[in-house]
Amino acid sequence: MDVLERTRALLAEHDPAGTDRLDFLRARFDAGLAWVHFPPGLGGLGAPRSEQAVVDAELAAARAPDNDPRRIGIGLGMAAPTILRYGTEEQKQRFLRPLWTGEEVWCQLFSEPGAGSDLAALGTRAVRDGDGWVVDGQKVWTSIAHAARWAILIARTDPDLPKHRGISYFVCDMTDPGVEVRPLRQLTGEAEFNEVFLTGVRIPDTHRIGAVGEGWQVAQTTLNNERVAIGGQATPREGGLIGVVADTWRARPELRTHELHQRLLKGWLDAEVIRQTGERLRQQLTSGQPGPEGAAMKLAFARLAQELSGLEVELLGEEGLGYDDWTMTRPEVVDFTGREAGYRYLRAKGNSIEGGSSEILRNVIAERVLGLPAEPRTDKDLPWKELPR
Amino acid sequence: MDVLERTRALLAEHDPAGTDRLDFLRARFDAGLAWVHFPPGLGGLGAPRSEQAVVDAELAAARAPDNDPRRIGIGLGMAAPTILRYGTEEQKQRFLRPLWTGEEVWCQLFSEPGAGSDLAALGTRAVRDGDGWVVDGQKVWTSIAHAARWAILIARTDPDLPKHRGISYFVCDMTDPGVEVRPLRQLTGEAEFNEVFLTGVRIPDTHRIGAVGEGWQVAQTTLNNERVAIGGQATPREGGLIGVVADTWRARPELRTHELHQRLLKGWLDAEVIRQTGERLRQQLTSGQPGPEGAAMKLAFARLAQELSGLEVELLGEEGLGYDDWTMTRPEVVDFTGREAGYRYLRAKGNSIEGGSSEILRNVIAERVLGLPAEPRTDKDLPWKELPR
Amino acid sequence: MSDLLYSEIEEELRSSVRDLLTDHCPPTAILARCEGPEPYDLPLWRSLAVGLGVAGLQVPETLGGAGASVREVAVVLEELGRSVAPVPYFGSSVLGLTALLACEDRELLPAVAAGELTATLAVPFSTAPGGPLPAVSVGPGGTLTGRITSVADALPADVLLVPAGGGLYAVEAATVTARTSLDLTRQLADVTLDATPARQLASHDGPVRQALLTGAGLLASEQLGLAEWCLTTTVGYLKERRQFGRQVGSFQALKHRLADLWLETVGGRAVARYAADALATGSPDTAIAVAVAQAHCGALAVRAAEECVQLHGGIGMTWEHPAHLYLKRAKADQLALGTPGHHRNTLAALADLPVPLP
Amino acid sequence: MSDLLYSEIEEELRSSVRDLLTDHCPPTAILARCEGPEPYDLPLWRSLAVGLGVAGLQVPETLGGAGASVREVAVVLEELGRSVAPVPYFGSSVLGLTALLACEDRELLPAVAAGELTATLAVPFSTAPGGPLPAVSVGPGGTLTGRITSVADALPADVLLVPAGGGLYAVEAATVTARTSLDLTRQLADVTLDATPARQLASHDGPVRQALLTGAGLLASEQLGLAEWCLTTTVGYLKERRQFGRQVGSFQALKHRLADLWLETVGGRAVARYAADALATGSPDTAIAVAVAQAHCGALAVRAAEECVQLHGGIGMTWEHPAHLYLKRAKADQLALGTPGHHRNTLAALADLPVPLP
Repeated sequence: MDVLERTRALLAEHDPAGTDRLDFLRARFDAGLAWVHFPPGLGGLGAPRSEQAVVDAELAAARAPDNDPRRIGIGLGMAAPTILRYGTEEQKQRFLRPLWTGEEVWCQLFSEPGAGSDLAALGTRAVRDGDGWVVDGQKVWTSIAHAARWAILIARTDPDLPKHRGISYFVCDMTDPGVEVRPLRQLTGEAEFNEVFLTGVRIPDTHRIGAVGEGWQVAQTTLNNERVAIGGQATPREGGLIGVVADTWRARPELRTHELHQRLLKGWLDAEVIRQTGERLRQQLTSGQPGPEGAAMKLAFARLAQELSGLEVELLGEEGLGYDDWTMTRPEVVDFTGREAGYRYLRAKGNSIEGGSSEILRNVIAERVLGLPAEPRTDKDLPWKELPR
Repeated sequence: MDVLERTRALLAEHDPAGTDRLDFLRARFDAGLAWVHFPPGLGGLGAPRSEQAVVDAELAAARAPDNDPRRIGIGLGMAAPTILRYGTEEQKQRFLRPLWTGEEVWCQLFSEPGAGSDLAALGTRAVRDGDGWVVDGQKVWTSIAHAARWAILIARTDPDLPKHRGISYFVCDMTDPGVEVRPLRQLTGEAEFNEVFLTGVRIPDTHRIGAVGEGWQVAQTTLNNERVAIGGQATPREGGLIGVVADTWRARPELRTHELHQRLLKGWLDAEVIRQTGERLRQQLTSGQPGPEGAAMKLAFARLAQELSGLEVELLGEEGLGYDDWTMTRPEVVDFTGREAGYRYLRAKGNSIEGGSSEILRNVIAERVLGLPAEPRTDKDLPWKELPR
Repeated sequence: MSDLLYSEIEEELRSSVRDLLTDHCPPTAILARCEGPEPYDLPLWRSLAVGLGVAGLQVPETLGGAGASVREVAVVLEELGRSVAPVPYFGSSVLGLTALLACEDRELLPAVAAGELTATLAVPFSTAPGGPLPAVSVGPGGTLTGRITSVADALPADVLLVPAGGGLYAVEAATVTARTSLDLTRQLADVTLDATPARQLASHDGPVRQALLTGAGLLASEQLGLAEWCLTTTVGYLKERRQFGRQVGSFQALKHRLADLWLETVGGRAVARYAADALATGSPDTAIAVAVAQAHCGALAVRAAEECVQLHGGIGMTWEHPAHLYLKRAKADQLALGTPGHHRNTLAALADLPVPLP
Repeated sequence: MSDLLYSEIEEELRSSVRDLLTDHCPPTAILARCEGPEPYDLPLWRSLAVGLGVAGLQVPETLGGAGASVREVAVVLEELGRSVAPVPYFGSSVLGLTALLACEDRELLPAVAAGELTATLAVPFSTAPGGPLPAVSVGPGGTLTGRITSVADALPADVLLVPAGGGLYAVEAATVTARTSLDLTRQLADVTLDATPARQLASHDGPVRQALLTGAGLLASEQLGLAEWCLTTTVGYLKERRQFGRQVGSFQALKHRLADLWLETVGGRAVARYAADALATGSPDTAIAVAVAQAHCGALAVRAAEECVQLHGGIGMTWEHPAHLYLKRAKADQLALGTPGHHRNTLAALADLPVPLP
């Protein structure tokens, strides 16, 4: 039975019109149609990743409910591939199904105030205590922490080792009383992210992912997937910001000047180049393990978003001087198109910082793709506790 | 007597119409009107640098001959300030007058094939021999070497010291039989520069400038003056390349497009910004010792020249596909405006390499002006002979 | 060529303005104020205008001013840009006074020059020097009717200078409504006139055009000061911040970017000074000087603020860090009084670089 | 979406072309040849066209070709761009064959497809797909008179395809005069026709327009190959070259620039493939695909070559180093068949982004 037949069988057994949303999603998971490239029993069929599109199209045509993927993006895009690759069988069985259905929302506890680009310098400590660990520290830039049930967490388990080698990777229960989530307001006015304070948080050793001391390696899988998740979706022509700007251009002849026209044409061109580049990347990705090309897409996307959002404000002229709303809210997803130009302009500034800054991504490309030599480093072999701060 | 009166007195005593060119120039030097900010007896009056303009204007109005400053630019711009600052009284007396009159042309023996940006790594050896030195090595990027009587030369006098400390600075006689000058053809087709091979060249110790081992410090004066010489001349509006491109634009309406127009306007703007910046720099320069601002001007000038010369070729369309002449010649000065657009395009590529590459200049600005920390260095304290190559 | 340096008097003026702003206008105070009911800091404005006496620097002493020139105004603007201070200096002392100085009617001038009365020019802040003016009609008895959107510094103004019927009018009793603005430190407002009493100051558009041209030229100095704050603050942060066991400021890619930014800033200082000097001396080169300064500095300030946010990393994205105040001011200033693209385009005519035929 | 990858057959084709060029076309040989009396390497052209049989890849087997498509032609062009080989492939196998395939007259096609006859399209190489064609008049008996300047690959051509009188003609006996060209590896020539005998191939301009459009789209692949050589060579040099006791390639500012260039190159590969595939399949998106590919790759190749020269420092400025051959080819290619600016401007109509009203 091919995936299309399986999808039709699912629909025949669970008519979306008459089935509870969550029941339908669980049935879809159990039928292996959640992410077909995952193994059987874990929501997949071990099928090529490309066949997912067949399933999705058939389900969309039948108006079946989806799992609101933008809201649970961190779980789907980052936690799941990491658990799949490094998790124990028990961890996979426990976490993946409710993660995929959205019953359990995931967030990410990686960055710290003193460890951003240099994530491996992180100072949050996890100390062995019987059959578990006790965690203390401060994390930052955590989206959806206030709604999350679980977090993927990296913490230092051995400060005597060099910084990349003393880190372990955990699943942290966000309902633990030692977890405090505080909104972190951004320049847009929103608090899309949070600061998370961890005070004596207990994590059972069964919630460790990968071996003790191998957390840095495990985190690479998370981070590579983050970059792909950000830059890797298929988009139609004029999908995204360029469509918004082009529509304004078409609707508002009085705003047009040759200077803006030349920049618009360049932006349209660049958007199309990035779109075709992404498409070629997807055609190349036969395995599920993304490489540094994801970094390249994210880099290109950030630059384009900043270029276009800056252009949009200038195009609007007097309207660009306004702002829709500075009220502090705590949104669960970023809504680039549902707000005004000024918001897009400000929010796009984060595109080149969050999830690996553009500077770090250029290093990654230069070293991993082009094979250029690393810069002289003095911090790689020193015990973490002896690093200058 | 002020400088204007002295100039009129010179003209009264030596009518340009009836005086031999060289006699006039010598008389001008002896009258202290060569470079008025130099000391009396050395072609100057110890006057403010700004008063030179008064002299020059008066002499130009009287159609007095000049010393063909473009041809002897290295002598005037680099050798002279260095000799003035570090030379002995005998050296100043011997060298400055024929240097200024152009009787003796100077060139510069600094760069080597293995020491370009990292000039201090140079390997040309000067070995003590009685009351002089014997020099062996290879220099490159030497303009006007084939016409030069003297060269300023830096060479390694102590390979056991770290690289910046084992260098000394000499005046090298270009007529010495050990000096071989070979033309070095560039991508323009011309051989504007030379390679210079030094084989057992003898230099008397009286031709050393500055102390033994202080050559690097002495060379800084030369290099700072080089950058100012390149970027520091006063230009009228639309002086330089922008004038050529703007004139083509005005004369050839059939070539105009909005895309090119926007780039032309940007180029015109940038040229005017650089012009005003240079003017402000000149107003600031009260002493004769230029600082890192010269580096900034050179950086800006190189970028603009490359932008405009690339634009010019595109503006010309079909004509831009042609080239005036690939014949190898050995010009004594660079003639940007006397040749066609393709030549300018190619020659401008050198602007960001010669006399301190744009990359090195950015380092200079970041460290000396902004005070940003130097990168980690491993080569500064090692003996030169132990450096990896 | 004109004097592109700062005189000793100008440097002294800069010091006293900077001292006042350092003491009374820290970023925390601006942040605390900007979302509240009083987005302008009127006590600070009073200290500056009346206390330091900079409200009417360019106004002759005989008319109640300091008898200096717009060169000195430009120095004040550099410092106000450096501190993004929420005071109506630009509206009152730049736009307002320039217009009033160009009117024959002198009644309002001394009080505005003394800082006793705050004025502004009632046009959308995005209006370019040669751009269209709002439609305000003159009714019977010289009353005015119309709506003018996005006016800078209208909220704290005592008197609005309103272009109407080809001339200029003074209005004291308009309805002024705040607008949610991108720039938190210079909030815009809409002005509604409904048969509102007004007094004619000029019967031609000369004063308005002069105010817009002078405003565009002097705004470059504000943008320069803003860019310098961004550069200095970023350099300072990168010397402190350590990642990978090094000061982040020792990484060459960042050093090169900051060197390029410094170079643009050095250019900005030259062209802003040249424009101020041209405006002060009535140079025939003024139109080009203003276009060059605004085209360069409008882009410079945005780039400096964007680099400041980016190179501060996550912390620069937070509301608590002042970088965003500068980013918002820079982006709004880029639109104000003509975008850089607009000013570049004016060079087509001014510098005889003809537009292609269609 | 179309197939943007390379098939195994395409990769094999690439290998054999690359092997031939590596063996027979080192930079030293190109340099030695380019100023001599034979700027084209005709023995190499014969090995490539006839020996490897790539002259007519896209021509159906029934017409004497290889029965492949312009996707394979694009692969050959990538390799020719990588080696800046002085062979008339672009003129004969791209411009010439595209025009001939669009004519009903089939007489010349088999010989050109087999590489036995070398053709080119007699238009200035700067002609954009929709651009004006040279004025050539058709006289009595179908003879042609006129002058066509800056024709690519005319020097070694046996037959010229000349647009005249709205149609297309084959000419074998024109006067062809070399022109000193910016591009040393594809030298241009002027064609003079003086009542020259000609044979009509088509009575409409379809074949010319198709050749120009296909040429513009496939030139992107040559530009891509050229850019890749520049990037690879620069990266290789920076790993070798030491300054300041380090490999120069470990300096972050250079690493970041090369990362950006790599990113543009990755984009170039996607758009060049998309254009080749669109041309091969006759996609309705072809016009946009060509404009996007040429606008991007025309700029890419120049930037890559300029960075190659700059980052090689002094050595890259010398005549002995091959970098300048790539710089000259890249700059000439940027002007060829419409500049990047021209192709961006065509997107205004193709993508419905209307030009501002005057």
